[in-house]
Amino acid sequence: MTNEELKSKIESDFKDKILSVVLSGQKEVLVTVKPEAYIALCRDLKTKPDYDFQHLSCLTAVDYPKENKITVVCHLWSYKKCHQLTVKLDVDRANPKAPTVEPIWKAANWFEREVFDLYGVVFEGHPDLRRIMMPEDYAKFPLRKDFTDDGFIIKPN
Amino acid sequence: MTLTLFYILAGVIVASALLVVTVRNLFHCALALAMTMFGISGIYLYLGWEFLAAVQVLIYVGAVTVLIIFGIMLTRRVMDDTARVMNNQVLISFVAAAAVMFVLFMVVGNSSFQSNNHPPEAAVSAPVNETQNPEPSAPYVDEVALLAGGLLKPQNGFAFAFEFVSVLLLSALVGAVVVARKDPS
Amino acid sequence: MTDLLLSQIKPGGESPFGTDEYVVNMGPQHPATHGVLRLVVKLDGETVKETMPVLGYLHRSIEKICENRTYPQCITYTDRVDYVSAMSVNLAFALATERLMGLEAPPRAQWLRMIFVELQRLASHLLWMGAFAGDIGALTPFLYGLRERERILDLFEMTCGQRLTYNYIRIGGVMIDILPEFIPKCKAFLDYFEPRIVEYEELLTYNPIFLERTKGVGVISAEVGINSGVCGPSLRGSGVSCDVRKQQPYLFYDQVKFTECLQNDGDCWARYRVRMDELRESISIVRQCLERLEPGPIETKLPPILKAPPASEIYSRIESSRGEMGIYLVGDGTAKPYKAKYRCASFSNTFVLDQLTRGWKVADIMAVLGSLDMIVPEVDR
Amino acid sequence: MGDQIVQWVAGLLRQAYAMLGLSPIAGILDRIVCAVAMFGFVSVFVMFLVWMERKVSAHMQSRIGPNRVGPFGLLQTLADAVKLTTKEDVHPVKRDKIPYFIAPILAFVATFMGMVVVPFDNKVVVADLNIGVLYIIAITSFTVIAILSAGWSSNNKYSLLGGFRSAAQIVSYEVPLVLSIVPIIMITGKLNFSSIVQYQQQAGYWFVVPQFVAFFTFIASATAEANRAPFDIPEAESELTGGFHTEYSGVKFAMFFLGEYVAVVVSSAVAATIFLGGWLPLPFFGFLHLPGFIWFMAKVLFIIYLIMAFRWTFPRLRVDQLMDFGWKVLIPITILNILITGFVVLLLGKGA
Repeated sequence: MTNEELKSKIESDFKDKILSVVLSGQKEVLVTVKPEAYIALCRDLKTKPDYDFQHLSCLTAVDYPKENKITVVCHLWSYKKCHQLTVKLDVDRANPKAPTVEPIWKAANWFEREVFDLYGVVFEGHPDLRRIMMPEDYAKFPLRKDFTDDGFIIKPN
Repeated sequence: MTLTLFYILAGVIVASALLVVTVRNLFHCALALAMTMFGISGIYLYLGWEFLAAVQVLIYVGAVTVLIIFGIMLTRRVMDDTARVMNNQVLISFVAAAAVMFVLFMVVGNSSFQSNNHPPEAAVSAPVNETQNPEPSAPYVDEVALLAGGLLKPQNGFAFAFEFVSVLLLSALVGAVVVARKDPS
Repeated sequence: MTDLLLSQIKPGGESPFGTDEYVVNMGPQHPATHGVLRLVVKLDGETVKETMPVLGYLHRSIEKICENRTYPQCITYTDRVDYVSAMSVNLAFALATERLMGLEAPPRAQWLRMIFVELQRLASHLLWMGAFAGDIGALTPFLYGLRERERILDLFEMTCGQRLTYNYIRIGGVMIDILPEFIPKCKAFLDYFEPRIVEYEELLTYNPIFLERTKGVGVISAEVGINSGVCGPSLRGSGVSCDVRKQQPYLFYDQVKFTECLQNDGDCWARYRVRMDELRESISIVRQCLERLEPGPIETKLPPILKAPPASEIYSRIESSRGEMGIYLVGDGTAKPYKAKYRCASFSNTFVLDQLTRGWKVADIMAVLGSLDMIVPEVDR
Repeated sequence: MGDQIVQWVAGLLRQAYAMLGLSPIAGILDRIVCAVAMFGFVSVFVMFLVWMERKVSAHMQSRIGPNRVGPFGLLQTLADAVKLTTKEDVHPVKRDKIPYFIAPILAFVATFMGMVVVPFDNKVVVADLNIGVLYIIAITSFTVIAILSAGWSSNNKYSLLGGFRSAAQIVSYEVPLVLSIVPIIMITGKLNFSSIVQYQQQAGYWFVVPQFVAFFTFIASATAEANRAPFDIPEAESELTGGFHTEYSGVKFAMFFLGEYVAVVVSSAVAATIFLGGWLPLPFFGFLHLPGFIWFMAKVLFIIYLIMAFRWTFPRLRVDQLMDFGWKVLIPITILNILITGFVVLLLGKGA
């Protein structure tokens, strides 16, 4: 299945679950999902044989302070069908909460912990949501764009 | 000279035995016990029973004490030295100890001791080493053979007891294996 | 008495005599954790009840640093993400940036990249073999591995002047062309190296104690492996075809002949075999690349300031020595990446450690950890 | 030839005693001189062994090994010893002082005492005990207590685990160790090392020929007794960092270290004596007329080389595999060997 076919198939199959699906300039399929349908979509993507996204290659987040959102990004891969998909979920920046995909892909466990640690996104239902990189008593979220660690960061000119 | 040696050994034994029952740290107790056992083997050596001394070290120091230390380390917290020396059974145990001591004294008093230097029916053989023992050595006694003869010769009457004990040990071994074995399911 | 005791033994094999947990901190300084990984291990006697990796001792926030550097500057940091296989990470970032910008490196640069990445794979696997054997208690293979690795590093040094952090593969090409004597030296090395693999195998592969320690230990089933995000040679040990070079070919991997090494058992020994087989495959790839190498430019002309197109993003994957290496780049029209995420093989491979070691002995933690080929800076970044 | 040297040395000593007016206590002085000489010899020999181990490992790993200090790096161990002895003695604050202090000494002394009964040549032995074999087994069992004390008193979890492992291992492997000597005792009817060698001389064969099974089980269990790889799980540096001697440094560590090597020497000496004919010359090489102790040392070095080669070839066994090997492989084999030997001895009418 080429990426164009994948895009149109997702468009028709999950019309009610997604906000948008685009083909990026680099020919990657980017799906923005409705928050309430996030888990259902992920489960379908994994279990439906047409998609077969068994492998959660990467889960991370991007901070957009201007749009007041943090986007949780999942990169999926299918070992059998050899296609790639990016699933995006926008969460509120002031109160970032997202459902966990840990029950679907166990690999998400540490990825979500990392996102929680560095962006402060709380994954509801995650079995072990602790800081993973930073010390446990650390209060800030270093990868947010407005992060400052007073006096510690020397900005390059 | 030799008597001094005996008194030193006896002193070590008594002192370490006292330590065993008084020290609060169980691990130190076990070490003191090893010391006691080692002292006793020294006494055997002093009496000329090399075999017995070696067996004493092998079994009591090398095996029994190690087992005890093992047990202590498995059951008690590391570096926890709050073992109680006294408890409410102190009176009973004192009575029991006194009774044992009385029996031992009776036995000891009635026994006629013979040291290895004057063996009763020694299997005396020629000394192996002439150059290494400059002083005139006692006649070489194959004490292992002596011991074995004493234990196993039918006319001494210990053969049955010996075999009985070995069967007992075997059954203990089998029992230990059965207890230690995990349920196959 | 015996019946009484036996009746109290629960079916799970727990004895009626209660035992306490014994919590041991392995690391952050420990000979077997390959750096500053910390494992909090709960033991019942010698048996592992739980292994909790505690990460972050090498966390340098490279992703945050990259957000404050221009794209070419970032390449320098990629060397530090995986210092044992720095070429692969160089390549991953350069490829991702090129895809983001819509650039393509000239063919000679692509062939050179393949040569160096495959040589790097050899070097990395050799170091891994030594470290793995050392974790199990055999110290000799480590020296053997390093002996050959030195020769590979000599080749690298000859080309780019560095032995550990190369900064060689750049956006749009490579740093510098190879010297004329590189090709004969590289061929000589390959000819010397190929028989050595037999030597390692004689020393290790069918060594009865090695077999005893690795066969059936730390088995990853294919389902668990895929679900837990295990990747690279560790997953190929479970028989899952997951080589990015085959599945999503980059550079000229679709033009060279090589087979994907697979084993089916999923235990430490299978992972070991996969990597040993990959040594041979890499040699064959390098040979083919040397054949195909033709004169030409080694770099595309880049604009003075490399700017990403606005609102673009790319998730680009390569097969690094340790497995799938993904780079997620988000551009915002400036010269600096808006977001740079490194998806490292070690990170997801370390995650399965707890599942693999439960119920095994302390010594198996080392065997499993070693067989997963984790590098701490890749986990923490 | 060996005893001639001894006689000569003894004569010199007599003269020295007479000069110093110490002749009345010559017997005691003799013993002291013997003990000191043995101590000195074994210490130097062990230093040589450390050098040898490094050279052997270097050879196996295609390296050069120590080559800076002295000719061929021979003085490297001396330099290491100087470094270790002048090092600051770092110790844990919450250690258990007395066992912590005693443990290295005990480990060191107990193994050293084993060397006393090994004959280097005909009639060249510090103490020719009638029960030499038993004595060595008994005295080396002290190391268990030393290692347990070290592991326990260091107040370190790795040390404690190492101590446990070591105790379990030594107690388990002592059984096959003893059982593999038993057939020899059954054949010769002697517990005395010199007598065992003399028996081999008279019989015209070494016990390694009829008892090769016992020889291999003995080497395996002796390696385990000395905590050497592939049985070095008590100190397994990749698992327990250093096992029972994690918290020891400086001289105390050196004592454990030396103790381990002396244990190797003792086991090799015992194996050389009871299986390889001690001071007897190699068959067909008797014409060389070398002194017995040269033959003896050559045999000891051969066995030590074997043990070193094991260490640098094999990975380490896991703790349960180690126990399995001891209890399920070595012990049944040795018991079977005893049984067969017993039958043969009965049939042939050999023995005491």
